[in-house]
Amino acid sequence: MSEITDIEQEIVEEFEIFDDWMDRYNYLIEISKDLPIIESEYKTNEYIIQGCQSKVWVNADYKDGKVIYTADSDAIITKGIITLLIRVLSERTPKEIIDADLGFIDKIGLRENLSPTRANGLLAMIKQMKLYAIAYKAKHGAN
Amino acid sequence: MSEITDIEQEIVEEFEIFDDWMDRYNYLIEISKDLPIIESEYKTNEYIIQGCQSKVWVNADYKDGKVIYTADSDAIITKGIITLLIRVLSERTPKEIIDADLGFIDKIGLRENLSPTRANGLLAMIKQMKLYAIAYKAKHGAN
Amino acid sequence: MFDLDTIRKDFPVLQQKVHGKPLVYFDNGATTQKPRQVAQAINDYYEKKNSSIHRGVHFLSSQATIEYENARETVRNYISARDKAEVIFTSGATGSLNLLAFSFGEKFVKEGDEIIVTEMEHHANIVPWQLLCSRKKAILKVIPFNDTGDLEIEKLDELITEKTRLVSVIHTSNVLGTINPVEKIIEKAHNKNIPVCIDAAQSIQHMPIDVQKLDCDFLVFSAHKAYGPTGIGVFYGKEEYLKQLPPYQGGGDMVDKVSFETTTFNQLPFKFEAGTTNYIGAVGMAEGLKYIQSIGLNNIAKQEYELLTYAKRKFEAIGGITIYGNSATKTSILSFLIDGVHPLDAGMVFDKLGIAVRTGTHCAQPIMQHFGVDGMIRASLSFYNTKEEIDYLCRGIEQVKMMFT
Amino acid sequence: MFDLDTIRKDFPVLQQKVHGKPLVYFDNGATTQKPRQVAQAINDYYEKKNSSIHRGVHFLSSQATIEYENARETVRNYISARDKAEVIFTSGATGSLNLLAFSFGEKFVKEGDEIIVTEMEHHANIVPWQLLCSRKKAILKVIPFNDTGDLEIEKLDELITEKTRLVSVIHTSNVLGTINPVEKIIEKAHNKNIPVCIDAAQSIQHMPIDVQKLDCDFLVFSAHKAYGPTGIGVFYGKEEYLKQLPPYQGGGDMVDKVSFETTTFNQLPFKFEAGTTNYIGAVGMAEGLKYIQSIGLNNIAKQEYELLTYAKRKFEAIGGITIYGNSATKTSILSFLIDGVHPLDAGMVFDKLGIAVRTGTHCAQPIMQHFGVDGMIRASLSFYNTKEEIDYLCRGIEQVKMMFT
Ligand SMILES: Cc1ncc(COP(=O)(O)O)c(C=O)c1O
Ligand SMILES: Cc1ncc(COP(=O)(O)O)c(C=O)c1O
Repeated sequence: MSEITDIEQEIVEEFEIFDDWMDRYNYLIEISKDLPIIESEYKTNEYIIQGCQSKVWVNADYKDGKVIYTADSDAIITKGIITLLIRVLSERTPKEIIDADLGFIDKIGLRENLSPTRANGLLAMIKQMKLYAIAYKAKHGAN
Repeated sequence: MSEITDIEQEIVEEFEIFDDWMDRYNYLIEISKDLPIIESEYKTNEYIIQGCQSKVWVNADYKDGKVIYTADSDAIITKGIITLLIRVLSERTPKEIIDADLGFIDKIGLRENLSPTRANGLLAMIKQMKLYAIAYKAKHGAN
Repeated sequence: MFDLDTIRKDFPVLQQKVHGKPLVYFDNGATTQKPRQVAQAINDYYEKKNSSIHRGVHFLSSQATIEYENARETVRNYISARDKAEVIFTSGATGSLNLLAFSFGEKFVKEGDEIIVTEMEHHANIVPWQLLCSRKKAILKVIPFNDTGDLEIEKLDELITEKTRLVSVIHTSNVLGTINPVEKIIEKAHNKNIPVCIDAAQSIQHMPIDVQKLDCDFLVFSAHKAYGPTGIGVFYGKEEYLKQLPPYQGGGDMVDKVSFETTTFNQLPFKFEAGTTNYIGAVGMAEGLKYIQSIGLNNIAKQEYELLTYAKRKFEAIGGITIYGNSATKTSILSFLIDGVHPLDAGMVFDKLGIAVRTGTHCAQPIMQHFGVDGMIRASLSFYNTKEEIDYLCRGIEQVKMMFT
Repeated sequence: MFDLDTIRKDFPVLQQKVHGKPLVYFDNGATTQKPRQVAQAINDYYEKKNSSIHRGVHFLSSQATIEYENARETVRNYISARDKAEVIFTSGATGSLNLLAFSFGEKFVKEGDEIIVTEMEHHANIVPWQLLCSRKKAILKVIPFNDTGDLEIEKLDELITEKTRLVSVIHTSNVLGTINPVEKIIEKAHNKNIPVCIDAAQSIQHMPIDVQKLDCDFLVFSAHKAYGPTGIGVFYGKEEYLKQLPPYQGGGDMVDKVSFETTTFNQLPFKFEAGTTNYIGAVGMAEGLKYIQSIGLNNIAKQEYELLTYAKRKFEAIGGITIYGNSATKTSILSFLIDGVHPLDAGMVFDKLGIAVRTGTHCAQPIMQHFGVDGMIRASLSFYNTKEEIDYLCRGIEQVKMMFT
């Protein structure tokens, strides 16, 4: 499997062909259909991410030394963004996930979504995904 | 005795010859010596005027239908200003005092002292002097 | 004469592009833009006049004091208060409501007492009362509203009991737009000798308010929603009440004599203005209110009503839009959902089209709970908005529908 | 490099005439003047960027949020706080101290408990505690100062008891200029596990402050005394304490979930920032702090020390002047009386000479009581003042002496 940075680069290139925000959003809507959906038993308040205008649930399993994410959201663009995050971070070792700097978010123009507004939870999502990795690392001594 | 407005006019003319603030203040310092001083028994907190940076005491007696003011202050310019007020208002009927609009204060450049700052109590002084007149009017049915 | 072109020139911020598109600013309920006159007054102050007020004998300080007190007079005149001493400058509507909840609570509210608000309050008129109630073991009661967005004020008769100490109601809902019948509420409450506070944060900029005619006992609003600066607002109270209320914050200027043994407080309005006040904010606020007066509140109300009617008609024509708040008496606020579309998705698309609308719960979660929704899209219009801007929003809605449904 | 000419050009307000005389602004303790950069940042905001923060997804709102949070970061950096969440924006130092007195009081102070302040506090650090003490039946205790103007901090050992809950002290006296040995006070209090609040309203603009090195638990100051705008200030608290304190004001943005049954609060720092904050004020404040940093606090301290020394020498040469506050460690504040002259008389003459000094009790009546005087004249100097201005003040003093003695 390619490095995280390779996947990030791939995404950046995919986005470069859009010269318009509507195309980018349409693309996010399109890929939102690929999101590995969280099992419905986890769609509870316990798995919800705070600080979003949309509801976002994220879960993480651990298999063969790698973290596998599933998620869902009631807003479609948010779903598309999580799909990107999962494409980059899922099936990685905890260490890879913890170390990822996710510069692609900035490059594809979603940077303002990283601001600490309460409107969208991108920052909170990333934090939660990293927390899972940290937890698994601690639990399994994995790297 | 001349009208209140005549005395006011007199004061305005006296002040016109000064083209400099220091002269005006020197004049106020000079006339402060003419202030009819309040009896020491009245120099108590009861007779003090609130809202001044300097202490001001004012008393009013009533004789032959007229109000006679005495006063004192620990600041000299303030004393000079009261001296002017007394020159205009003392030995008048309550009605004359109540009706006086004291436009001369503005004309001699002391207007800013009329602002509701807490620094100087010119406004409070005038209010207190008028209150005495109102009280005597009520008490003696004078006019 | 209402001349839109001239007016829009007064608002430089409106003349910009966002994401390459001309800005369409429909977030006036959150904060209005400021006319040049306001920014200029503030700038002048900083560049030519700045000085702390009230305590200085020097020229700049006494000028500043005069301007500050003139600003107070402008507010007094704007709301037709009886006396300047009844106008307290605060940090904003929220600050005012917290002042009231604390000071009124300390004086008049004890265990088991009741405060009444409405189901359509902004959080600013809920949480301070909840904090008070939890401190004093008092009870918060709620006048409900119906699905049209009108208060069921007949319920007030049952809600008021011997334990009721205060009724505090929103004048105009920041979500539903409803203009509540505060006159009737005041009448009902006064019949039982209960004072009433009006949250005028969303009405002061839209319609003439005369506190003496209304006979409300307290009234609050923010400058920044009335074409003025941030960080300043007003707490109006009838003198008879203000005299009885204990101070809220302690500090400079609100005291008379201070010693470690006893401290006495200054007279009104200063008793409630602790510390260095936002005197430049007050001057900016006055400038904003004067700007409103120069256009005329009746002209404003008329223009905004026209925009509202136009937008509603256009929304109906599009179809598939649910408007929340359909009172017969409402201001130019349109909260809505596009059927099947999450408000955040819509908001993100609108944003890229240069349209500033607000999405979310609008600091009024009980309204969301009432309608069983997680959030709404809100377009709140000002007199400086245009029908063309509404057309553009409608095209945006069509696009959103295409993308998400 | 400290270049006075360049610096003074940044302050347009200084370049004016008052009563026909060039303005000499010596009232910096009350409020400082603002550099162009601050007025410009505020103006830019109103003309190009204004939008309410935190709750919007649209461009202007998210830009505004970013700028607001950047301002918080600027403050964090300026005081070397560990985390941005420890920096709360308030309406000013007074607002901050009232927040602390209320929230800390609710959580930690009960009947019979004690709070310690000093005899040289500004009213802002007295009255909130008096209000708390009278509500909770707690006791306010006082560290005295000697006639030189130095705290008798050895007395602190006796003052601290098992009932002491907090020590709140002024860092630098706004009257005496004394820079108090807060490190020692903090050490003594911490030895007994008592938290300490520092009122930095008169130090933040004069000397570097590192809250982590100081290890103070709370710190407050106002922007308007630090070359920033009015209506905004800072309440710093260690996260471990802020987490425990209940909210002060209720309203928008400080909540998480709101219903009439239960309301939960937002995380730090938002828990303490109710309502629409003064976001434009925050940006202006950051600009003011950056201006200070661009000159350098060490340069400022050096320059101001030179002015102070020069003025003291000149005052001595004139004679017949009593300076109050002669600590070996003091900032550029000179409170004095001209023997035999009422401070108001002197102040009125200075005013007509274009000199802005403050007269009165300077919101510190206990200091007046200590020295048995009704008021003082205060010249508080900033780095932008000049020796020529001090010479001019001294000529004014000579004139006053001639007129009144
Ligand atoms: C030492 C001190 N503390 C607190 C304050 C209060 O500051 P503000 O009036 O800006 O709230 C001041 C200034 O007036 C002060 O000098
Ligand atoms: C109805 C209503 N009340 C109170 C407020 C609170 O105003 P502010 O946030 O300016 O304190 C608002 C605005 O947010 C509002 O719309």
